[in-house]
Amino acid sequence: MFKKILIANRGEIARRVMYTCREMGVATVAVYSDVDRNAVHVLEADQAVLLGDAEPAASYLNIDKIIAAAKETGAEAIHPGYGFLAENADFAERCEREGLTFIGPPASVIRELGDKTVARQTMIKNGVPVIPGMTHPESDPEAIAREADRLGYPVLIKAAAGGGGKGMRVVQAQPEIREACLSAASEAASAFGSGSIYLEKYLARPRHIEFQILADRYGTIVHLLERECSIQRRHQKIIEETPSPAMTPELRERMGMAAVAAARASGYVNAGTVEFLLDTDGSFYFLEVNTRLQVEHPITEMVTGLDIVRHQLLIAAGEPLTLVQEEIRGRGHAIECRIYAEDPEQGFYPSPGRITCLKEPSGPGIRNDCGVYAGFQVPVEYDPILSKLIAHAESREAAIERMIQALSSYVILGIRTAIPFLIDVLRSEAFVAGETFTDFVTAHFADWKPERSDTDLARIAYIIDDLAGRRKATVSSAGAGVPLSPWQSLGNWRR
Amino acid sequence: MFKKILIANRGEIARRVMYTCREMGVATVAVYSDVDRNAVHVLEADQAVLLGDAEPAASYLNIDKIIAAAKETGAEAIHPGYGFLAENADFAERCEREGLTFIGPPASVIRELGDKTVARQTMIKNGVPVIPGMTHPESDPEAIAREADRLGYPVLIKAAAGGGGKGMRVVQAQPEIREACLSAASEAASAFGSGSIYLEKYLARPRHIEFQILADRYGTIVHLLERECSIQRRHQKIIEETPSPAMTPELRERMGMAAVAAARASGYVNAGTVEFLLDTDGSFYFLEVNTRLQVEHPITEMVTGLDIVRHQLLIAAGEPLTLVQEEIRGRGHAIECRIYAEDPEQGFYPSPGRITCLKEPSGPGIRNDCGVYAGFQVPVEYDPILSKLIAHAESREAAIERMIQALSSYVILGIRTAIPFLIDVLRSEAFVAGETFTDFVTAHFADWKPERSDTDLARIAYIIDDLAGRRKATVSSAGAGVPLSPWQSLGNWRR
Amino acid sequence: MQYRFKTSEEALTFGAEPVEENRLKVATGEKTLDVRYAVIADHHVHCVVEGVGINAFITGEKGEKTILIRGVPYLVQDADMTVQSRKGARDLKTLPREITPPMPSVVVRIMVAEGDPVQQGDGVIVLTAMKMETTLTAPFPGRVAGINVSVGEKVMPGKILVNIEKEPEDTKPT
Amino acid sequence: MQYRFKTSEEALTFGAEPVEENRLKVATGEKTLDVRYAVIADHHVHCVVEGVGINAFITGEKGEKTILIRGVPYLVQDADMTVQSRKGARDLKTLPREITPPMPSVVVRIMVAEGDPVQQGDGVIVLTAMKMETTLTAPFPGRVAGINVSVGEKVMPGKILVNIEKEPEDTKPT
Repeated sequence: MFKKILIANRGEIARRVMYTCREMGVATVAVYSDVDRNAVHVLEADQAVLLGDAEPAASYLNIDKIIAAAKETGAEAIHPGYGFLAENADFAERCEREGLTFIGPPASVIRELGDKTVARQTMIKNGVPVIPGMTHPESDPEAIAREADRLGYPVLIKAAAGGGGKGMRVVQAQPEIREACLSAASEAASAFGSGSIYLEKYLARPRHIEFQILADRYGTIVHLLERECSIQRRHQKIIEETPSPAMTPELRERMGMAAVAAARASGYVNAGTVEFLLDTDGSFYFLEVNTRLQVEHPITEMVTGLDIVRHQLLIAAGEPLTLVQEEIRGRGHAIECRIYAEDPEQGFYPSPGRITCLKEPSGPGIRNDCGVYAGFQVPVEYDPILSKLIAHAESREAAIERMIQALSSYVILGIRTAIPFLIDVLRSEAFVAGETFTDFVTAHFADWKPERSDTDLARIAYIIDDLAGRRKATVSSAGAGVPLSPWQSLGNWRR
Repeated sequence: MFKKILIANRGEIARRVMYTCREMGVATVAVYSDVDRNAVHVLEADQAVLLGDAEPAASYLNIDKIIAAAKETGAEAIHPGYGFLAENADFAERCEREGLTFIGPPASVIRELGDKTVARQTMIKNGVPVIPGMTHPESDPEAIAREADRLGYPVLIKAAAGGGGKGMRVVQAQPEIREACLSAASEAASAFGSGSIYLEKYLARPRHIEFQILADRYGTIVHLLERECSIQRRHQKIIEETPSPAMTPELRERMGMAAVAAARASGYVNAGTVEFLLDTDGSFYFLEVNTRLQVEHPITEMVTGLDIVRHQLLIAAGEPLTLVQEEIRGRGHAIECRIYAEDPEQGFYPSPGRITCLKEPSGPGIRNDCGVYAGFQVPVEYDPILSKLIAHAESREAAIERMIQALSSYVILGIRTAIPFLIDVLRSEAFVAGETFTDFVTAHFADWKPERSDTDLARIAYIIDDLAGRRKATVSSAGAGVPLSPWQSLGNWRR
Repeated sequence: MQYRFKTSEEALTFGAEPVEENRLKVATGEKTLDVRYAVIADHHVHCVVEGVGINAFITGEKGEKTILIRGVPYLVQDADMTVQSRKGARDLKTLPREITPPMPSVVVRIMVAEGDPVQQGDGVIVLTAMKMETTLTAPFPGRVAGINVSVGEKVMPGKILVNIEKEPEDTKPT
Repeated sequence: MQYRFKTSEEALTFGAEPVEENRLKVATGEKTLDVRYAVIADHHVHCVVEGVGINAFITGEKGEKTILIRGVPYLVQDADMTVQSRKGARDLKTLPREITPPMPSVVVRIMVAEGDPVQQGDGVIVLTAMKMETTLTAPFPGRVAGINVSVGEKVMPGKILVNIEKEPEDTKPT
């Protein structure tokens, strides 16, 4: 096993990788940017190396600096986490060249699967069902428009280099297609460094179902059951669960086999996720393979009792998989809610700022993978994820109740989060009934506002706080408590 | 299911019961004493009723006041937690009489099993192996001394009404027996209101192994596997784990059957624990049945994936058990460390005081059932348990590592805890090898002191803190940080 | 003491009478509430209102505080404490005639030109922040009177990006 | 700055030189350490000593603080800051001639009578606190010179329960 590894990421995922490293006796090296000097992943690492400016290109996306940091500290391997360089084939290749173990699949596999159109070709060749659409990237809006006419609207624009909903656009009708192409391409460019996009038929009410894969270097491949991630806003997952309410043992068998086949077809090694769309008629289509540790991996850990990061390290160190497919059984039900710095009352617009108070939920079956702390300034430069709250219980019903209670007791002050929104989603009839399709949020929560039934209690609390008046000025930094809408903020300037 | 229940306890266990109540939509009523006005269980209850003075007799042991509180608030049932009235047959009987559901076994069962000597007779009748010793309580030291001579030293004095090591004494030789009887009897009297004691043959190096039982009103009884609780100090468990390192499937089968037989023999209903001593030669002896929710129940919840408190409520509400013995399988390994306000460098003497800083451990597989918070004054009047830290992982080895990391990151300032002691125990060869016998602490950690290898770092931290000098005076209440030994404290007075 | 709180309509008055230590009588409109309370930590107050316990978590400066109860944030504003830098900020009746970003952002695209007519909700400018693109839309029908930024520019909250002239017939904003 | 810390032997001197913001040069005996640090919270300091990161958690008043590192508490005392109420409290060389409880307790049994000779470690008095019985033992051989409490009495730390006259031949206590 490695003596020391570098974690080329930040926040909750860097911290989560460090937990397992410490348990395995592996020393950890953190990297950080200017604004992350006192970030959790820096505080908890054995060593930390400053990369540079907050700007990702100068820090977490800067391959040269990260490689140099690994050399300087004597790290033997690099764990990329998710996002940033996690699915960057050049980075994986560079690691290999520099004699550093990249904790993930080989560069060639990342490259092949990273290009969604190439991946689609591979899957078609290997008999894995795919969604009708383009098999080659395209940059000319006109060409895409023609293809859209051929496929028939609605269509879905996706970034060829993509992932995580970045650069993704649903286009309902012909007139919108050009603007959508431009905006998708520019978002893709800023997110992945490549603006090439492609088109797929847009399924009306699919479920997003993915299978966790573990593959060693010796051809052993197992899947750790499915995750359903249909609840999304702005095409980004916000609630995930396992098992899927739509899953039957027979379907799980078939989809699991397809997932393993997909991994085998691409010569996959280490942990990965095969994403599918499950249509209402029970047919499923290959979407893409995420060649990284998935944000939502904890729910799989909860129901399988396995530590996926531990297996990532073992596989990367050349150990053979000891897991046997038949022995991998899910138990109970797990749900994850992603807690972002965002304002659900302002179209989920990011809400950075200083966290003035943080009280994490606790209790049986509760896990919170948290990347922030009270007093921490959430930077504007990075993905605004704060933590991932996971609830595990005997049944789906119990897990939902457990999650609602945990969310209700989760205190984050100074910035806004979607917690009240998540509570209402979990309470909704549609969610409880398991009617979770990718259009869930738009279908049921289009212009949601929280029900504010405790306004008088809040005013009473205001009065008590006013009377007590003992709070340190330092932690109630002006306005940190209230995100500004474009309209509201104006007041600051016009009066 | 009940609409509202009263929890006749305090601290972490009251809080833990409330978690499940909230998830089941059951409203909670807390009771509290003067010193617990702002205790966690009061803050988290829907309603709270003041019982009276800190003195247990005036509050948590006061049956009349607790019954009145239940009536006043319209609670339909009472959960007693552990300790206090949990194993008090009169209280259970009173509840029944008052038309309140006691969430535990019937009064008659508590009474029969509560008297350890009667329990021993029942088990003997039903072919459950018991330790050689007295089958009737005795108060006359002389009579006990004669019995001791007959059994042969060493012998073990136990409280007939006992539990939790209170009123328990090992007597190695004849001269000590009288003083031991007196002290055991008086401790028993103060703890259980009855000073009657009895004698058992003392096994040299047994393991303490117990089985968790669930029994419904309709004769269905299952066990939720074993827990090993051999690591004890002052005859009180401090580390528990499951599965037991000494367990084999065959032995588990036999002991599990004996446990179910013991429960059946006593007409048991609800959750309970059958305790055994496992001798080095593989033979096991019935010790006692704890007719309550056990302190260490969480490790069983971790490996079985079941919520024991939920099943307690369901059973108490008259639901039949849906669990099937064959389907109850343990997965992974779970360890619990009890975090008491005690000073391991001063003979584990209680260390009450104000908690000036609290930072709970977190991470995959970590659960901390915590009954305190930063700023809380730990009262001197009650059992000094602060929290129970539980680690669950794929293997015993991984669970040990996980627990060590969690303990190392657990911050409790203002009072002393056994955390450094626990870390060293978990690191010790003997523990890692699974050589866990009830004499573990005396055998391996008789006069333990922590290795203080970071003294210079501590001094550097002192300097930094001194330079920063920003800490609120309020939280560094004089001396709260340092418990006084009898000798050290003297300084305050002699100068 | 008397407190006047802002609401979407006229201010609401609460009267608070200390009864004993950590106990208040709070009067609002017709009802009077018995309130016992304890300050648990800097941002944490536990109160028992008419016998029911509730935890409230509080942040913000005098005059305007955000209070979290059961996971839901409440913005409570004292109508009498006019904190200059925020006063009116929340006054929902005064709506801006210009568009400004809610947080530090970068201009990605400008979707209108000076003089263009816009309908309420029309996309006006596309910003990116924290890797998210968001389109600011016209708060009401009008005409683009001025564009004060260019693509790629970093813009701060309060910076007015685009001026929109309201249409003569006053359309109430939603 | 110079700091003198108490140890079981003579005081130890540390020199601290600020190099830049949040950076110190700390000199002790032969070695000089490069220390970067950040104050994370009231009780939490993160420092990087010679490149290795460590979290320290601190409580206590000036002159005497308890510092928690990797789960182990360290009592650090400034030899120059004499906090009257605690000074000497930790001075392991001065041992008491009397017995006092470490915390509020109740006397359960007195195991000696005035005039009794006691050996080091002999049980002298049994106390109960937090439902635990504990026996206070003689710190050194001697003779019981006086008993100042009775059974059932509530006793506080510092209260001298039993006086023990040291034997002429001075036996070093353990």
